[in-house]
Amino acid sequence: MTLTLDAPRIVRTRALLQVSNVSKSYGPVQALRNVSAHAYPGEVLGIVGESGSGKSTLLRMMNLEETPDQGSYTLDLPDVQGNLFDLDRFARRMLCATRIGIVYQNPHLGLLMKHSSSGNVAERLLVAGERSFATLRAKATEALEASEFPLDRLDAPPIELSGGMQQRVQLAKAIALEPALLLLDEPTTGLDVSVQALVLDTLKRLQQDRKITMVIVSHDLGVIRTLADRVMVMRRGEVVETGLADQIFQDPQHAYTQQLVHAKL
Amino acid sequence: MTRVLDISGLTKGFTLHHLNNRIAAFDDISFTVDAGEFVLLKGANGAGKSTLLRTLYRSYVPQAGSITFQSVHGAIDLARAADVDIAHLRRTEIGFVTQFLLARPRVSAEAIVAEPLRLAGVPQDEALDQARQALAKFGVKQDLWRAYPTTFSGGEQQKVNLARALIVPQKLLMLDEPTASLDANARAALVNRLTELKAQGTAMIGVFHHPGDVEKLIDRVIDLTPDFTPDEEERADVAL
Amino acid sequence: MLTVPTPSVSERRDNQTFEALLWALSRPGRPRTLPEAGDIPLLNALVDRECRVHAADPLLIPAVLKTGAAVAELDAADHIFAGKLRDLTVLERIQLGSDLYPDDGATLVVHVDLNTGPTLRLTGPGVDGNEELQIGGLPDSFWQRRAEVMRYPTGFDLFCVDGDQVIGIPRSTEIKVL
Amino acid sequence: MTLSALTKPWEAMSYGFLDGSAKRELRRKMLKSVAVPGCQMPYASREVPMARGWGTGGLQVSLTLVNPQTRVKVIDQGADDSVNAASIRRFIARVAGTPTTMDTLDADLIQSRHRIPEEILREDQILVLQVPNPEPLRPVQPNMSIARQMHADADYGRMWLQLYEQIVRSGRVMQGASYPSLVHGRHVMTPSPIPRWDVPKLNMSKHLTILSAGREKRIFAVPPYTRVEPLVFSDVPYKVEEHAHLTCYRSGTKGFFMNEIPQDDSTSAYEVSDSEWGVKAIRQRESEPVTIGETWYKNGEMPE
Amino acid sequence: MTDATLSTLARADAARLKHFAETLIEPLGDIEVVQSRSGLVMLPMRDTAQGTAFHLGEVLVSEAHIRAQGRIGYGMRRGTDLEAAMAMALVDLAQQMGVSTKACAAFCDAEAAAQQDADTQVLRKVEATRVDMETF
Amino acid sequence: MAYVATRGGERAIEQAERLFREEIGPFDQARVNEIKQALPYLIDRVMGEASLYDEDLAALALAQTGGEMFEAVLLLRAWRTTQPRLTVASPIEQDGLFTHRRISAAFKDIPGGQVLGPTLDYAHRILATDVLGGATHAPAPVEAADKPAPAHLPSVSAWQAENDLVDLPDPDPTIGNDIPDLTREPLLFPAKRAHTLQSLARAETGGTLALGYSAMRGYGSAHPTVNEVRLSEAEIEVAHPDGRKFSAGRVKISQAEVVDKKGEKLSLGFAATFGWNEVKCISAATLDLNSPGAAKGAPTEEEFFLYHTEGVESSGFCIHFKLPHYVTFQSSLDAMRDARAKKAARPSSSETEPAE
Repeated sequence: MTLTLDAPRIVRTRALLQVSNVSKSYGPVQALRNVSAHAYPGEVLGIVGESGSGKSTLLRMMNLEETPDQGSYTLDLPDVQGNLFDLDRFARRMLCATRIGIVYQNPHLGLLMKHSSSGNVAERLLVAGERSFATLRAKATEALEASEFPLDRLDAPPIELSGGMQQRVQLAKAIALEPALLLLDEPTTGLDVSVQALVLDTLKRLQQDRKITMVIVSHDLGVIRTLADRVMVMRRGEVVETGLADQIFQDPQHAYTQQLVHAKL
Repeated sequence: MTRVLDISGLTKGFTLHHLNNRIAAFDDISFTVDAGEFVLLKGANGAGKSTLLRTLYRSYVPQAGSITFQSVHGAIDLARAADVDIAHLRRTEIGFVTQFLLARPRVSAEAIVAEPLRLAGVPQDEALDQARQALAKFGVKQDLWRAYPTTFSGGEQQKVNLARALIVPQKLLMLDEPTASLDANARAALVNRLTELKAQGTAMIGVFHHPGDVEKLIDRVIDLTPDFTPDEEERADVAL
Repeated sequence: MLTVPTPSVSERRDNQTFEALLWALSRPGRPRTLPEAGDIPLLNALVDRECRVHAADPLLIPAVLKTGAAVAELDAADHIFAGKLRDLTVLERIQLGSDLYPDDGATLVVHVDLNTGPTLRLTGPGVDGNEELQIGGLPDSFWQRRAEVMRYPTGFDLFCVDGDQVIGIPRSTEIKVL
Repeated sequence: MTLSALTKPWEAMSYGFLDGSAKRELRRKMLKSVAVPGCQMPYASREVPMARGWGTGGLQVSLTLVNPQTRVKVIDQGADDSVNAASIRRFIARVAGTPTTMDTLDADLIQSRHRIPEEILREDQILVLQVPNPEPLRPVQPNMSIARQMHADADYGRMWLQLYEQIVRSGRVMQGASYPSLVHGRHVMTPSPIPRWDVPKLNMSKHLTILSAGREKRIFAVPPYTRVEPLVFSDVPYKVEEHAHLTCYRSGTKGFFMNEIPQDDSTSAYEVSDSEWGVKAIRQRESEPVTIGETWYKNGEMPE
Repeated sequence: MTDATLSTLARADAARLKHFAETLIEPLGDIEVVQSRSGLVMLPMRDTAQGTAFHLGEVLVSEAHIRAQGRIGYGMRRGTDLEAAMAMALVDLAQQMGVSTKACAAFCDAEAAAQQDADTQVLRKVEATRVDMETF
Repeated sequence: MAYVATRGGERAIEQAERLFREEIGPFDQARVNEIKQALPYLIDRVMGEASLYDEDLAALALAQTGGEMFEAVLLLRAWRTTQPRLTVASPIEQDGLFTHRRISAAFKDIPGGQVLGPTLDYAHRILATDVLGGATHAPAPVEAADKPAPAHLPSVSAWQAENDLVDLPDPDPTIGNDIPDLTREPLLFPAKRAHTLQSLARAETGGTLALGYSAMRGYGSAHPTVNEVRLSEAEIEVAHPDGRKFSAGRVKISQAEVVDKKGEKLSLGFAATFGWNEVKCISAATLDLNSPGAAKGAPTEEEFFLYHTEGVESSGFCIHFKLPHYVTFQSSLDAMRDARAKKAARPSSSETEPAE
């Protein structure tokens, strides 16, 4: 009932991230069914949907932690070619280590809780081959500072930090190597509302300062509304609707999106 | 005059799935707007004025018709343009002004005003400089420039909002009741800024509760009555 | 409580064979002398009922069975006695192990003619600088194909046998044909 | 003819204690560990008449390698006369009839716990190191299956991170013995708990080193002429123990790894850890005929 | 199906078995001893939960393997009594070669009866520990 | 020789062993026989943990070590290494067991009945102190029933399967040399089920109980009910060179099956061992029942319990800490002293302050 959209005519740059026709089953459960997604350089793509909608599975695929049964994934970056799902473990690890950053909802997944915060950030640089202690220290400090992490806690282990601070360490780790793509999996879920706002603000700032392409997955529409340029709505492993963020929130087309938006409003 | 916008057969309605209901907003609207032209939308409360503005901005998706916009990249139909193109045009050529500021914690007034300039590629210092000038024009006191608007009164927030919304000269500007509850000084500043923009060739389409505020700017009035209205209250939120 | 046992003849032979093999594999390209010529000493020193063996020469099969090992196809064998190689089939089908278990890569025993054929330059662990030698009797492009099929640390390990002389070439050795 | 004449006498054990299949498995795994230097190869590891952790891994390798001509030296903590070394030496001689020696230069096979002798080993010698914990990743990843995957991936970020953490917390790398080292540029190994002093002796050495952990059932090797590089930051150099300036109070020798002997007056005396080296030094001092080999360290320095 | 005679011999009283077997050596003539040793038998069991066969452990046995005129006599019994295993092999060989057939049969029958009797004694005691569940 | 290094080690170890043996005194066949007859359950435990079945050798090992269990088990395990493996017997099947005891906690009565067999479960645990006063404790004779019990009893799970309460497995066709063998192959994870069960069969009783108990108390996800516990004798079925199958004798074994009642059907955990040792089997079966899906590092995770119930390895590692460690200790001391010196020489800054 709505008009079909044209192909881009003004913006001719290629999408940085392109996931095409991805499907994945776990036994009898189809987690993803023919899902496609893209994000342009510097764009923030929000993915919303209830738990079990497949949004986190999709994000894990973008982080090459999972491989779909079919479908392709490309990143438009120098030296990165072909379907990334075809890469072997080695190539995947190096790509993730150098070009993709991720912030998990559960900091235990992304952090070594008993190592120093700076060390957590340094680990990423170490994996990418940095071998100078002074450089590691300097770059880790810089990334933590950019994530608005208090530098007097530089070597405190995350286990001693608040949830908000832990997310900042994850964020610093994710951006330490200036990734081309930053993936955020429910980055503020479980945080106090006031802390949530601060973390979101840091993310927004980073996005604007560094023009990082981001994909953010959340069931919290407020988070998506604050950060996303474009929104993809998922349900039961399928994409039901995509559109500009304000359009999705103001004029949702699909019954499920309406239900989601109205429930929130 | 140079044509900026050519609207033809534009139709919009809302399907409310949970009510199993379809509500028409407007049907088969056609008109054009030229550069430097100011068009006032008129109609009874809820006649679809705001809906039309948002459809032109693509916060709402039209169901039929075309919105041909003369971009610097050539003519493009906003009803069908790809999301990425719309996003690009919003950063560079098409503006939308409301009375609401979407303030963000820990972002100063001057930074929030400078943001559209920065997104359009203006260097930080220059953008801040222009932002301060705009804030001054709208009567925001200097000691508030570096403060966070989240703590401001409604009126002050609105001034910051206008300064921000109007800082980048756009080719096409939608105005959705920007003067509501604005004090006289700020209203004057707004009219001044709109006059400036109009002189620079910005085409404007506006909805005003008190059209008298902008009377001198109006070139043409389009009456949308007696179209049926959707429930405006339910979708009062507006994009950045 | 007990007297010192003495090694039996076979015990002594297996021990000597292994000493030669270990020495040879630790010094790629440098020949070592086996206590007896041919495949049999290698078979007896290394193989038992826990192994799967492929023998190209049917005359070797009774000896394989005597060790208790199972006779296997090329791609299922952990020890391959390929004899004189006529083509490169063995390189296409040989088990190379995995990054997780590089030890699943097979051990390949081939018959060669030392001191004839192309000159090879060996580098890698066990080689002090580089080692040059001639190994003849292998199909053309054997060394090139070897390099292509292996990705360290996966790969296979090679013993080249010429009479009672053996040369060990582990997967870690890089070979340049001069 | 009687029943007892038909029946063979009951045989106590095979040569070298291990039965044939145990030896064959060890041979196969030794070859694979030479082929992939520094990579831990799983093996069955038989039970031998010694408690796990007391050198059963090293012992199985030695028992597989020896023949009645193999001259065996066994050291523990550098000493031939330490109780455990004496026990193992006695056991090998008892089940394999091997000659034994304490002189590093005379030995064909040296089984050692925690030390590498100070005299340079030759091409024809094999060093067997007993290893309690073969997994360098254990401090950062106690789960062995995950650790194995990390080796497969050459995923050693955590290993480096451990060094980073030590510098951050203590101002220096605190790793004492078992210094993690990269072998042939691919696998990180823990070179048994030898002191940092001994790790450079493994790099591009002439001899073959076989490392075996009986309890953990892993075997790995450093072939001759193989790169063994301790993990270090480019701007924080590798440091061996500061023993170069210490003098052995018994033998007077200097520039080697020392044992610290606490004294009654709360000071310390030092005694050279390589006991046979100390014995040779004393014999030389007393003008006895003694052959002294080249040492890895010269005046307390490891030449480049 | 298991061979009852061999099973009986494997459990037969060692002293009686050896004593009886001594009488067979003369009549059997030339005997080649192929194997006489102790060793281990892996004893697997089937898990009732998933059906997996796994090794419970090893049982120490003695083995005797003898040959005469192309026939194989074989003995395997628990324990280190190599002579008892040899005795079992001799009885087995004698039965195959038709040597002292009646005596062999009588010996085996007597041993089987003794074993059966012993089992019955055990099971009568076991039966005494059965709980009567019909309590009301 | 002008200089003789102190070679105290050799003499000391010799004398130390003598000192230990002096306390035990001489032992002979009579003592071995006495141990075998008087302590059958201890013999069973040694045989089970050594996974070597021979009462005489087990009794000898106990005599030789003065009853030091870990040493006795190690002696037997090590001795195994010298013996050739002759063959692999046919797998023991439950319905062929010569059963002495078979009970189930899941039902009041079961097909074949509740047969208590030999047990102290209901005994009053009162020390027979009058024996110390010179009395002889003579056990009252069993009043044997007129009829023998059936030698073979049906399994409880077979009845449950007929009633669709449990899925009975398809029998694993693996036999002989193809059955995975932990003593010849390294234990790798995820472990083959055959390795898991074999490892539990030879596990150390106390360690297995400790970890099993942790699962029973609530650190496991499933609460066990004893479906069936059996003490029995199994035939060692081997083959004559001419192919005839026969039993080379009987060995005592125990087995336990525990059951979890969550889900649509019952799920089973299983364990068995040489000798009669119910506590170990119930504990091990509980670990088996709880291992699927257990978290990494949890006591019910297979890697955790298999590594930590291996008595020879754990006891060996424990006592190896008595060995001199002065070289590694020296190496650490050097680092520690240097770090302290560095710290003293440097004003403390927040950047390098220890984080804890």
